[in-house]
Amino acid sequence: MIKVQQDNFDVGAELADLTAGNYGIGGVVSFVGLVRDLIDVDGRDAALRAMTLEHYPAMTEKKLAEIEAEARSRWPLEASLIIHRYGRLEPGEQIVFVACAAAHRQAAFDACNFLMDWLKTDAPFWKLEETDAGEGWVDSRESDDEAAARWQIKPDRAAE
Amino acid sequence: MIKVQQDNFDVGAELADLTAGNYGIGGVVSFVGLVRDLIDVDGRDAALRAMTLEHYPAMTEKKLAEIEAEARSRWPLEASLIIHRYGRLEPGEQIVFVACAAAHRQAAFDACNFLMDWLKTDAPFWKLEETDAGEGWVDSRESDDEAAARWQIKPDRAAE
Amino acid sequence: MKVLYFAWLRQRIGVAMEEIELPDDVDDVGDLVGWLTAKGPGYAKGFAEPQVIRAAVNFEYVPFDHKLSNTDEVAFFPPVTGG
Amino acid sequence: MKVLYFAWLRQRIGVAMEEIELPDDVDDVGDLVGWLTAKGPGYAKGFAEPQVIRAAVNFEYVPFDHKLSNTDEVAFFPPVTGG
Repeated sequence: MIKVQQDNFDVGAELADLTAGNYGIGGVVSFVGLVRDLIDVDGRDAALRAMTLEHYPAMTEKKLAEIEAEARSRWPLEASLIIHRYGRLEPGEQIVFVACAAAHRQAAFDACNFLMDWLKTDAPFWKLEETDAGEGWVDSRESDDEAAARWQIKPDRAAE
Repeated sequence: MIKVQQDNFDVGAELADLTAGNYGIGGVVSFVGLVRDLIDVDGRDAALRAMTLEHYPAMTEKKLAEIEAEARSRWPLEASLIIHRYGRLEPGEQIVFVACAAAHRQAAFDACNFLMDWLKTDAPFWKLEETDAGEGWVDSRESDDEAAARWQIKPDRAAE
Repeated sequence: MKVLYFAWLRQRIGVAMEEIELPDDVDDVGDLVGWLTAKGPGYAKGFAEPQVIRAAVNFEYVPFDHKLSNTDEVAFFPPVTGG
Repeated sequence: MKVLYFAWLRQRIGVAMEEIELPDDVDDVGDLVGWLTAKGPGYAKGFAEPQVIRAAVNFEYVPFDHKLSNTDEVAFFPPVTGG
């Protein structure tokens, strides 16, 4: 399931919903991404006031659903969930939630790790950071591209 | 932090406690282990009525703390938590919870995966399964030994 | 066609979305980037380094040699940074 | 010394914990396994395949050649299956 929303989410309630009534689930791996208060600005630590997530609404849900479907084609998942927020978020706030439930734990670990890696490189979101020194857009990180490449075959980028 | 308890736990509350006030945390990976309702008995599926977890109280907390310390020596974690229940549990009930918080996501993923693997092979718990056909102790799985061996160097087993 | 811009590309161009009639000499995404670059100083600044710009047509990432039609929805943006 | 048994080993032996005076001819864990095996039919059944039995002394896993002292807490059990 995919949720793209401005509002916060309740991790405990989401996990309970995800597994409710499915006794074939032996393990659930989840990731919560949070806004940190220190960021790197030109090699120096700067205090983050807030971060604003912009996205491409018509494309976001489509891409997230494709990424989720890819994970479900690769691992035998009993249930999965991606929640991604947009809008203005302050340090400590939740940004993203990914959960994968499977009969056995390693499938859940790998699928969740995969979803986060692909989400970082394929979901159309952009982060604007706000510090005392002003605003700046987050640069994409090579390490994220490398993390995504671990899983090989990225159909969407194949043509680039 | 380590908790060995008979009572259930609230994943949402535990995660909130784990990250409260620490704005250096960028990602939290957690694992919840649940009791499944179907088990393998001599190659056939059998309906599980309940599972009873026995443990070695004086050793359990010590081993879990050692495993947690090992993870924290390997990855730069901001916070970590292991909860393991004992006693009688029915299908759908929560057995174990492991959470790792770090500035960056991959450390949290790897540390959580490592903790589960080592916990499976090093924490002194034994599962007794109860089906319509009777009771039976769960056999240790070679796949768990192999999963734990991925992380190399198991000080406790080095002498075996 | 509908053309959308995101993040700093949107800020430099000063527009989030616009309707454009596909010009006759624009066949693919790369042609459109060239055509837009000549449209004004904000566009020129936004597309100054076209190699860092990503494109999507009808909600799919595409390379710059992707052919365009007048009914497409085209989006331009820097590499994504969500998650 | 205190000796503890867990899981099916406890069930076969019929005892969870017992106090034993370290016998003179028992130097290490392997010796103790041999000594216990001769203690009765439940023990013989429990230790019938000693290679599947794990030992802990003072809450640390140890190999069967680990030396024992009379103040140790020794535990025997099958391979663990928690998590």
